[in-house]
Formats: sequence, C-alpha cells, structure tokens
Amino acid sequence: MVWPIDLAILTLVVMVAIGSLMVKDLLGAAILFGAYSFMMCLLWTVMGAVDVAFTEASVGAGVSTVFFVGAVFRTSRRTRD
Amino acid sequence: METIVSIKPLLAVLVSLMVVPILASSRAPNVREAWTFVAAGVKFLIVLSMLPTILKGTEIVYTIAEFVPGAAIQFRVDAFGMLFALVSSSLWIITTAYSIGYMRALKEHSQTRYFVFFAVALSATVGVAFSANLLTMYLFYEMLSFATYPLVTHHQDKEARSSGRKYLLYIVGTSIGLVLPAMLICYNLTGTLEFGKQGFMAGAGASKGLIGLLMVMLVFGFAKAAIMPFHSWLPAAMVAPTPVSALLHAVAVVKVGVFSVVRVITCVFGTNLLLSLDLGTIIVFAASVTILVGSFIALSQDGLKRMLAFSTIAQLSYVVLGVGLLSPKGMTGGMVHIAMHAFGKITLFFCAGAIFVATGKKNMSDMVGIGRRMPITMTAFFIGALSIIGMPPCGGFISKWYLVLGSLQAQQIPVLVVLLFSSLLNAAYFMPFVYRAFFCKPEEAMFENTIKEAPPFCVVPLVVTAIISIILLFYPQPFVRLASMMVQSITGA
Amino acid sequence: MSSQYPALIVVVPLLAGLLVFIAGWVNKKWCFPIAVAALGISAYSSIGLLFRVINEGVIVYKMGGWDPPMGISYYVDHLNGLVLAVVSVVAFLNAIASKRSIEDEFPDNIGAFYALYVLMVTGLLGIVVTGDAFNLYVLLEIAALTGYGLIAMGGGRGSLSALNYLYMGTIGACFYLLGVGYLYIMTGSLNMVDIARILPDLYQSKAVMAAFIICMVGVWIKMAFFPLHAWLPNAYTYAPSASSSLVAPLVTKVMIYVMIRFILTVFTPEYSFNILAVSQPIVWLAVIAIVMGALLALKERNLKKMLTYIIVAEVGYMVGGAWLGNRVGMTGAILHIVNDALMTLCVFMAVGNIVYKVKGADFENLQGLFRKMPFTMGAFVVGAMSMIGVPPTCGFFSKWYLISGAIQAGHYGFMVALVFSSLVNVVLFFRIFEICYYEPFSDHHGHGDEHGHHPEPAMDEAPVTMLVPLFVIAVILVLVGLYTGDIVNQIIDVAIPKGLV
Amino acid sequence: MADIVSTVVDNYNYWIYITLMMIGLYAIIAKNNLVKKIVGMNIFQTAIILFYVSIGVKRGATIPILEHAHGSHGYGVVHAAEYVNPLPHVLMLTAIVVGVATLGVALALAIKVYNEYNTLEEDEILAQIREE
Amino acid sequence: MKIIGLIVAVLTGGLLVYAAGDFPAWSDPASPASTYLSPHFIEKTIEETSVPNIVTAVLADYRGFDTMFETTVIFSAGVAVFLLLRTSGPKTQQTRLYRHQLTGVTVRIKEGAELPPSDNFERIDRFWTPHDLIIKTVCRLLIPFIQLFGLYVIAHGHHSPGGGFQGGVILGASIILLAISHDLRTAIKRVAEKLDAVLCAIGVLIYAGTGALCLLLGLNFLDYKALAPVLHVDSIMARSHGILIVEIGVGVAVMFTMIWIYSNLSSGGKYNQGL
Repeated sequence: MVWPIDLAILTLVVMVAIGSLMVKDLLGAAILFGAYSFMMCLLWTVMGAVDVAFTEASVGAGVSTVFFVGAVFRTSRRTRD
Repeated sequence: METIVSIKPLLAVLVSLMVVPILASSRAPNVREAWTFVAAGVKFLIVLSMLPTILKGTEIVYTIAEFVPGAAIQFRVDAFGMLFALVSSSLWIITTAYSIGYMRALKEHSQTRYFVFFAVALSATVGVAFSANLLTMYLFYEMLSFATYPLVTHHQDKEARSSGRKYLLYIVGTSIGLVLPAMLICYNLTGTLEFGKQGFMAGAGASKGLIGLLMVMLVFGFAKAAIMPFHSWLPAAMVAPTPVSALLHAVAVVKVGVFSVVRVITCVFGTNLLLSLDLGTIIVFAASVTILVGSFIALSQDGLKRMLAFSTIAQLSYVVLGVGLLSPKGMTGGMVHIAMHAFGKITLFFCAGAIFVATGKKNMSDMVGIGRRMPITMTAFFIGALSIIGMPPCGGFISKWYLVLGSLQAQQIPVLVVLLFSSLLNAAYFMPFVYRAFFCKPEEAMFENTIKEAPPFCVVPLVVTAIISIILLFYPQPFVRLASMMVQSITGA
Repeated sequence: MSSQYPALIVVVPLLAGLLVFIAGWVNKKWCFPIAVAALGISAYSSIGLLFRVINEGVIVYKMGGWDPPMGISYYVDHLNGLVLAVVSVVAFLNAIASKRSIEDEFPDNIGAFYALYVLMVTGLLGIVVTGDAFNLYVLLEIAALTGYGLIAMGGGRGSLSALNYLYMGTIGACFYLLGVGYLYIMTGSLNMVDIARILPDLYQSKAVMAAFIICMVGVWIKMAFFPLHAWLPNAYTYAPSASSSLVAPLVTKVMIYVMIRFILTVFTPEYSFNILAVSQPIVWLAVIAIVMGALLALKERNLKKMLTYIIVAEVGYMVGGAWLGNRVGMTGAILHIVNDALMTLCVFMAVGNIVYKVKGADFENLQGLFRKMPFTMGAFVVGAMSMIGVPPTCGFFSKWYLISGAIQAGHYGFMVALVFSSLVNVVLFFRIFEICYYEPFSDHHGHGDEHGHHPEPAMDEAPVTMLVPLFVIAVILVLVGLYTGDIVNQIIDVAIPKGLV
Repeated sequence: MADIVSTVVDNYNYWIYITLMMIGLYAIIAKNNLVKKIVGMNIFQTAIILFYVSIGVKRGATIPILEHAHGSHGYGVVHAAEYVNPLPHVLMLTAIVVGVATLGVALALAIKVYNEYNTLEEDEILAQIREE
Repeated sequence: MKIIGLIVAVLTGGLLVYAAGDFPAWSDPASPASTYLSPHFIEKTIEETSVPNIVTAVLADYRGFDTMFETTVIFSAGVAVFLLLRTSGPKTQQTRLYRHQLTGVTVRIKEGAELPPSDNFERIDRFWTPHDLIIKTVCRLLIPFIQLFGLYVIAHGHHSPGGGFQGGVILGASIILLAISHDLRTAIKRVAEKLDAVLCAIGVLIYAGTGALCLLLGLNFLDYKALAPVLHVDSIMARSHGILIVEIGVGVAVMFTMIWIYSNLSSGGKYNQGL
C-alpha cells in the first residue's frame, strides 16, 4: 500500500465532505456527496476492501446520488446553508 | 396463637365484588336491589360464621399470593378485624335498605353505578379489616379510595367535581406520598410487613428519630382517619348523597382510616416500642387537638351534614386517642368506640337524609320544630346524639367510660380533661338543635303539626340503628369481648 | 420442533411479513389472517421457549449450524425469554385490536401496512433474542426503518416528527455500531458471551470505557432518555393508533432490555457499577427524567401526547432502577419492562378505541366518554391505575422494587422522584377522568328532577374486535400483578447474575 | 518529535474518521436544511464504515480472495497473515446497505414534509407550525 | 443550535480521540481483530464452504443471518417509501397532451377521447422535457451490457469481488438509467409496479425460504448442509450452492427495491411522471 496516496485521498475526502455541506445548492450538494462516496470507494480499494469498495461505488456513488437528485428534483434546490 | 386456614375471609371480600357484574348488567331496579340485599346478607353471614372461631381465640388465615417474602397478599382474621368487619357488614344491609328508599324517593340518576361502587367499597372495607399485613391493607385502602370517588362525586356537577378533587388530593396524596415510602422503608429495615402482636418494627433496631418519623408518616398517611391537618376532605365529601355519607363517612371510609391507624400503632410499631420511646404523646397530642378543634368547628356549623362531618372528625380522634394512650383500658375503649360511634353516627346521618327527603332542607336553622312533623326520625336522632355524647342509655357511654378509665390508667390527666370537655361540647352542638326541634314555641315552628315522615324504606333503617345503639349499652358483646381479646393479645396480659 | 422455537420466533413473522405484502397485491382479505397467525405462532413459541428456559436453563441456537464465535447464535436466557414473551404477546394483541382502525385509515395499503407491522415485530423480537452484537444492529435498523414508516403514516406533522425521529434514531444506531466497533477492535469478537469472556483483561482500557459509553449513549437516544427525548412525544402523538400502540409499548422497553443486557452480560455488573463508578450521575439523570417527564405531561392538553411524556418518565424509572447498582433495583427495572409494556399497551389501545370513535384525543374530545364508551374507559381506568401504581395492578409491584432498590442504595432522591411521579400521574389521570365524567356539565340543582333529566349521550362503543383484546390486557395487568412473586423468583432472580447483590 | 509525527501519521485513518464523523454529527444537529441534514447523516455513517474498514487492514496482506482459485483443486496451506481481515468488510457491506435504505426513507420523508410545508428549511417549517 | 452542535461534536470527538490512544497500532497484524476470529475464516473457508472469496463466504454463510436481515432492511425501506409517498389519487387528468414522435406534432386528448393506436405517440406533461436522441440511443445500447455485467457480478461472486448486492444494484441501476434517459413511463412499461413490488418480496423470500427449507429438512435455520440431498452434492458443495441461491435472492430483492424506491422518489409517489 502506498501511504502518500492514502493520505492524499483521506485529506480530499474531508474537503469534499465539508464542501458538500457548505455548498448553497442542494443539487450541488448531491453531486459532491457522490464525489465523496467515490473518494471513499477509492480509499477502501487502497485498503484492500474490494468488496466494500465495489458496493460503495455502486450504492454510494451511484444509486444514492440518483436518489438525492430525484428527491431534490421533487422538492427544491434552494437552501440557506 | 392457634391458626386455621380457611377461604372464608376471601369469600367475605369477594362476595360483594361478585355481584358487581350482575348489578352492572341488570336494568331492572328491583332485580338489582334484590341482588345487593342477597350479597349483603351473604356477606354478613360469612362474617358471622367466623365469629365463634375468633371468640375461641383462633385466627383464620388465607394467602392469595406472596410476591416477596414477608409481604404477601394475605388475609388474617383476628379479634380486632372481626370487630370491624362485623360492624361494616351488618351496617351494609341496613344502608342498602335505606339507599333504596333515599335514591328512589329523590329519583336519583345512575343508580346502577351507585350500587356497583357501593359494593366495591364494601369489599375493600372488609379487605382492610381482614388484612394480614401492611401491603394487603394498603392494597384495599387504595381500592377503597378509588371506589368511593364516583360515589362522592355522584352528582357530577361543579361542586362535586371540586370536592372530588379535594377528596382525592388528600386521600391518595397522603397514601402514595407518605404511606408507600414509609411502608417500603419499614420493609427494608425488617424484611417483613406481617402484622405482629408486638409490632414487627420492634426488633428493627432503628433510631428513635427514624421510628418517630415513620410513625408520623404512617399515622398521618392514612388520612381517612381525618386527623388534623389532613381532615378537610371530610366536610368536602359531604356533597355525596346521604347514604354514601352515612355508610362511607360514618362507617366504611373513616373507620378504615382509624382502623388502619390503630393497626399501625399496635401491630406495626407495637405498644411496648412506642411506650419505651415515649412516642404515644405525639399521637395523643394530635388526636386531642383534633377533638377540640373539630368540636368547636361543629359548634359553629349550620348545615346539618356539615355539623355531623365535623363531629365525625372529632369522634374519630377518640379512637386514635384511646389507642394512643397505650394503656389496656384506653385501647379497649378506642376499639369499642369504632362500633359504638358507627351505630350512633349512622343513625344521625340517616336522620339528616330522611329530613332532606321529606322536606328538602339542609340547614339546622330551617328545621325548627321539625320534631312535630317527623317525631320518629327526631327521636332516633336524639338517641343517636346521646350515643355520640356518651350518655346512657346508649352504647356510646361504654366506650367513653373505657376511654376515661384508660386515661386514668395511663395517668394522663390532661387527656381526661379533654375527654370530658369535649363531651360537653358534643352536647353543646347537638342538644340545642334537638331542643328546638321538639320544644320550640308554636309561632317559631316552621312546620305544621301534621305528621309526615319520610318513606318507610328510610325510616325503618334509622329506627333499627337507633334501637341497636340502645341495645349496645346493655349487651355490648361481642364488641367489648373482641376488643379486650385483642388488647390482651397485644399486651400479653 | 420445540428445539427450533428460537428460530421460529423470528423467522415466522419474517416470512409472514413477506407473504402479507404479496397478499396485499393479490387479495387484501388474506393480509389480516396471515399476520395474526404468524404473530400467534410467534407468541406461542416465545411462551413455550420461556417455559423451556425456566426448566432447562440457557438455550443456544446456532444459525447456519456454525459454532458461536464464528457464526451468529441466538442466546436465550431468563432475561430475554421474559422480554420475548412480552413483546410477542403485546404485538399479537395489538394486531387483533387494530384491525378495524387499520382498515379504516388505510384501506388501500393494508398489505404494505401489515408487512411493516410484522417486520417491525420481527426486528424487535430479533433484538431481544440475538446473542451477536452486530446482528443486533441490523435488527435495530429493521425495527427503526419500519418504525419510521409506521409513524409517518399519520400525515400532517407526522412526517416531520418521523424525520426528526429518523435523524435521532440513526445517530443512536450509529453510536451503537461505533461502540460495537470499539469492542471489536479491542477483542476481535462480536459474540456477546465471547466478548464478555475476553473483556475482564481489558477493563482498564480507555477504549473499552469509550465503547461502553458510546453504546450507552446510542441506546439512550433510542429509548428517549431525558435530555435525548425530544423526538419521542411528537413522533408517537402524530402516529396512527395502530402504530402508536405497537411502537409506544415496545420500542423503548426493548432498548432498555439492550441496555440491561450490556450492563449484565457484555460488561459485568462489576465493571458497570464498580469500575466505571458512574451510577450516581446516571441515577440523578434518571431523577431529572422522571420529574421533567411528569411536569411536561402536566402541560399537555392532548391525551396521547400526555401519555408520551409519561413514557419519558417511565424510561427514567427503568434506567434509574437499572443503575442503582443493586439487585432489587435491577429486579424492579426488569419487572418494569414487562409491566410498563403491558400497561402502556392498555392505555394506548384504549386511546386507539377513543380515536376510532371520536376522531381525536384532545381533551375537548373526551367529554362524556364514561357514558359513551363505558367498557373502553373501564379498561383505561385499569391501565391508569397501573400507571399510578395502585395494587393489585402490576404497576405497583415494579414500583415497589424500584423504591426498595432506591432505599437500599440510599438514593432517596430517586425514591422521592418515583413518589412524585406517581402523584403527578394521579393528577394527570384523574384530570382525564373528570373530563370524561363531568363534562359537559349538567345543572343538577333540585334533586327532585325526574330520572330522564340528563341528556344522556347514547352509548357508542368500539367494535368487539377492539374491545376483547383490551379486556384481555386489562385482566393481564391484574394477573401479572398477582403473580409478581413467581415472575420474580423463577425468572428475574435467575436472570440477574449472582455477582450483583 | 519524530515519534509524534509517526504516531500521527500511523493513526491518520483514525483521526480522519473522527473528523468526518464530527462533521456529520455537527451537520445533523446544526444544519437547517432537511436534505443537508441527510447528507450529514450519510457522512456520519460512512465515517463509521471507514473506521471498521481500517480495523481490517493488515500490513503486508492482500485482498481477501484466495489466490489460484480458478480451476485448480489444491489451494495448499492458507496463511492468515497473507490476507486482510475479511470480517469488517462483511459487516460494512451490511452497513452500506442499511445506509442506503435509511437514505431512501429519509428522502421520502423529506418529500412529504416539503409537500406539506412547501419548504425544506427547518426554521421556516417550525414557524409555520407555530402559526397554526 | 449551531453552538449545541459544536459542543456535542467536540465532546464526542474528544472522547473518541481520547479512546483512540488505546487502539492497537494501525494495520498491525497482531491486533486482536486480526488474530482472533478472522484467521479461522481465512484458513477454513475453502474447506468448509468451497468459496474462494472469503467475504462472500462469510457474508452469505457464516454470517448469513445478518445478510438475510440486511435484505429485509432494504425491503422494508422499499415498503416504507411506498407507504409514505405513493398516492393513488385520480389517475385521469382532464386533458392529456401527446406528441407524435416522428413529426413533433402535439395532440390534445380530452377526457374520454381515445388516442389513435400507434406506438409513436409520447405523452408529455409538466415535467416533460425534449430528450436528446444521442443520450437515448447510447443508453439503450448500453443497458444490455450493464445488465449482463450485473448478472456476471452476481454469478461470479464466489470467485471475485461482487455478489448479490453489487449485482442487484447494477441491475437496478440499468433500469434507473432507462428511466432517466427516457422517462419513468418507459421504465414502468418494462417493469410494472405490481411486478416490481412482488419481486422485491420474492427476492427476500428466496433467501428466507432457503433458510426455512433447511429448517424443514431437519437442520438449523440457514444451515445449507441440509440441502445436500436435494441438490445431490456433498455437504460442502451444498454450502457453496446455497450461497449462490441466496445471492440470487439478494440480487432480485435489491434490484427491484432500488427501482421501486427510485420510482417513488423521483415521481413523488405519483408514478406517472418521473425525473
């Protein structure tokens, strides 16, 4: 395992997480959350948890994001925080 | 002490509960009342059938369920319980008859509910009488509190509501707030709640302060005894229909209160413990204050039932006072007074009810000259009053006599003074009324001279109780016998 | 077959949940019989299991035939045998009772509703019966997810309350999961008994302490222990009757079971009470919970909401009792799980009947109920008496043990709180009774009026299918009270480890 | 100094998981928008999954799929040290699925709330409730 | 609220950091987690289940009970979303708009009127957006491959990463992709709501039913060994086959639940107009 990659991804993950909570648009938040899940997926692949990574890629980055988008589509994109 | 196991105590308790479904489901008044009579009769017979056994000195025990060691739901019939059960079950029959007359004459609503809860209340009363331990007593005590609530608030108007609130606040507030914790502390100190002849707290080895605290909590916690300052529910509860006031506030509820207090003093703490710690004084003091203050307030009342209520408050404390003296004669007097006062006071309440049925009057100032219109009722009232004052030829004399002897035995001269002075007060609040009822000038009289009594169902019971009051002077057995047996077993003399 | 009882208890409702759902799409008439039959089998097996445990001792059931630390196993002892029986019986009775109100409120989605209902029971039973810490988490989520669905069916504010419940519930479950992770990283095992075997060497570890605290906090959130209770009242109030009378009696009680399981089995009493030494503050928290629950209940003008605050107070009873750190208090807490489940069911079922008939539980809706629905109110009175703690209803006996425990532990604050809350309950319930009894006021001046003076509201009682289970539970309240001695001696006393005195 | 650095770097995963978790927890409590809260909730859950997966990591080990699996019958002796710990992975598969299930229900509830109040901001909803 | 959140987060974080000091060093092969239970799984999986992917073996066999409930969780989420959102209001609107796909002509159909029998009409409404031909075509081409891959993932879960969940999600995603690239109605034409819902339950039922079958055959719940006489294989291969069966069940359940949840979420429960 290459630890600089690990560290870099870990740091990125935190940044994306904060980003998805800060962005003032729910659709943006949904997409950033997808990115967050994808980063996590990468991280777990690095750690050797291939099955978990696979699931996270399909569930977290895929379907969850679609759910978010669907729900945002049915409600509103507006948010104040 | 010899004991036998028998299901009779349970039957005596259950017999009135068992008719509840029948009462609740029947729509025809005659059927309903017939069943109440049957239940009352059967109950009295069951209680009576145990009397010979008890008089032989044997106790009857029956256990329903034991949930922790030392605290079962258990019945134990001893002399004192027998005394109380005898009084309450015999008076149930008479009150039933009276209720029928009263309720029908006034065309009261919800009579079914009335008879149902009456039956439940009687079950609870006998349950208290036969309880073998503090837990069982608490159980039936609470049952009685809740069963009488619908009776007290029978009229369902605003006044009934506020009185009902007061009633519950005092009765349930004290039992949950004081009795329950005290009972649990006792249990944790001794590991039992079983009534003992010398009191189960005797061997606990608790400090005087703790014992005193527990005693105060228990004595005042059974607030149905109406010891001041927990007395004011009683006048409030007089909004109930008169038969309820009669049975419940002359016999069942208040007597359950004093019965419980007596049990606490004799069987929880024991006379020896209280004597050695000199804690009887507290009780005697509280009781004396209640007697005097209650009598004075009764003196100032105009409402007949309210006057009787304050008289009850004072009279109840005689019982507590007698037992609080911790002398054998005093205790006997206190116990006997439960019976004597019951018959006397129920007569008075019946009379008040009969007057109300016949004339619709509640206040004494409106009843001048009533003796001319209702001679039988007022004669009975006079006899009842004599019994309460403690004058011959009525049963009340016997208990007063024992109380006076007891105070001498305990060398408590102040108590003697209190007793005599309060008797004077009793006379002071009863006699003027009786006098004006019979002997007022014709121009003062508010009623015409024609005799017009209440319906026979009302009059007969009060005549019966009045006669019993007189008979009790000449034949006070078995009450005195039972009381002295109990006192003997307590003091071991 | 009786050796398969542990599996049947959970598997039968699970299969039934799926079948009910399919039946909902095919023919709605089949839903109710399938659901009730499954819950009945479940109740039957759990009672059978309880008697087997009493006679034979602990029963271990290996899922998939794998030995415990490897695979998942069910571990039935006296403690969860008792809770299992209560949970399944409560669910069974409520299923029968709520048939009419479900048909009334959700005529289109009966199948889906019953599916969630039965699956929730599956989850709760599974939580109680499982011996694997992680398996418990999964089942917790089943119970929670189905619960959100059932609660949000109420519409109106129901969805917002359910969403808040979901946030809190997820935090709670995640905390629990994290705590299990901490235990796993320190011990390498997930089986509760196995963890308990390994842990004593690690009692000084900070991570183990953190695991304990995190698990506890998670469970407290789920059971609505006082400062964490905010989600509960609204969620239960705005839920439909059929859901609230399932969720209210069971969820908090099952979570208390989990807490006690952790205190007693996973961590020993020695660790929980002596090494950690946090009993005092927790009991004081419980005192605050009881007092605040009682006070908040006083403020409410809606029967259902008032009852939910009483639940908050009751949670305080059980947490406090469990943390008194003595045998009597623990007995009281376990006994109160049983009693509180039963009496909450009783009052909530009665409220269900009332809502079914008068379409509301605000105080104004309750006027004249004693005449309109005498039988329902009769059962309600029994439930209320039990909540107040009047003997011989069962509520008194658990209170007895709790107060005894407080006295033994010398914790008089807890004793005062219990007595205080009983008194407040008297006020609360008699306020209800007064409204149902007196109002609307009739002027009753002049006693000579003829009998028909009162404008007597016609009797308008709930259907028999709702009344019979209500009566059954009311009778059970008294019976359990009378058999308290047997329950304590034969079951609870054995369930508590000898080390706790 | 080198010690501290190495401790920090070695346990970097733990620190990051705690950071993420706290970000999520803070978002659930403090965010005003219901969907943002749901995002926070998912971050919170994922952080725990990260923690579990970190437990399973083993120095010098490979993914938990036995090698030479295709076609041959003899696997020889398998050494536990060669493969990372599979158990946390299994648990976390479950946790991910639970997470997505919760997400679905949460979003459905959010849509219902939106239909009721026409907004997703919690303070605006509470203001509407108070007005009723 | 923000301050409370901050305090809670800091407190919890503090506790966690404090406790993390006691953890075994990261990636330490000698940590309890790595030395206590997991070696058994790694070393015995082949012997006992004949499945090289240890995660699959543990997931579906050793801890198969967890996985069954995990599937149930997904299923109950589906039911919950359905119950919460699905509204079965009046289906027919007053007037409907249809577009003839070849010419682009819009037709207004009033209540009671019938559309000419042709496949070339497409219903349009408030949420209708003109679709991009390229996206549509590419997705339509892609979807079969996605589904094939999904099937592969389920079937090959014994030997490579993957299994019922991943495969099920991918299969579900293929239909969701169809719904996104075309519209929800097109997807519903392929997977009707009733079929969808029933198949969710059947997926879980396959799993739980397999367990119950083992129970009926005389062994404990989910003990696939019991299937050996039915499948005519030895007990170890029976475990391997049992795992495959339940993975298929998981796949079915997850696939259809995902579609179901998506349809409800994206149409707000109206089920006729989607994202």
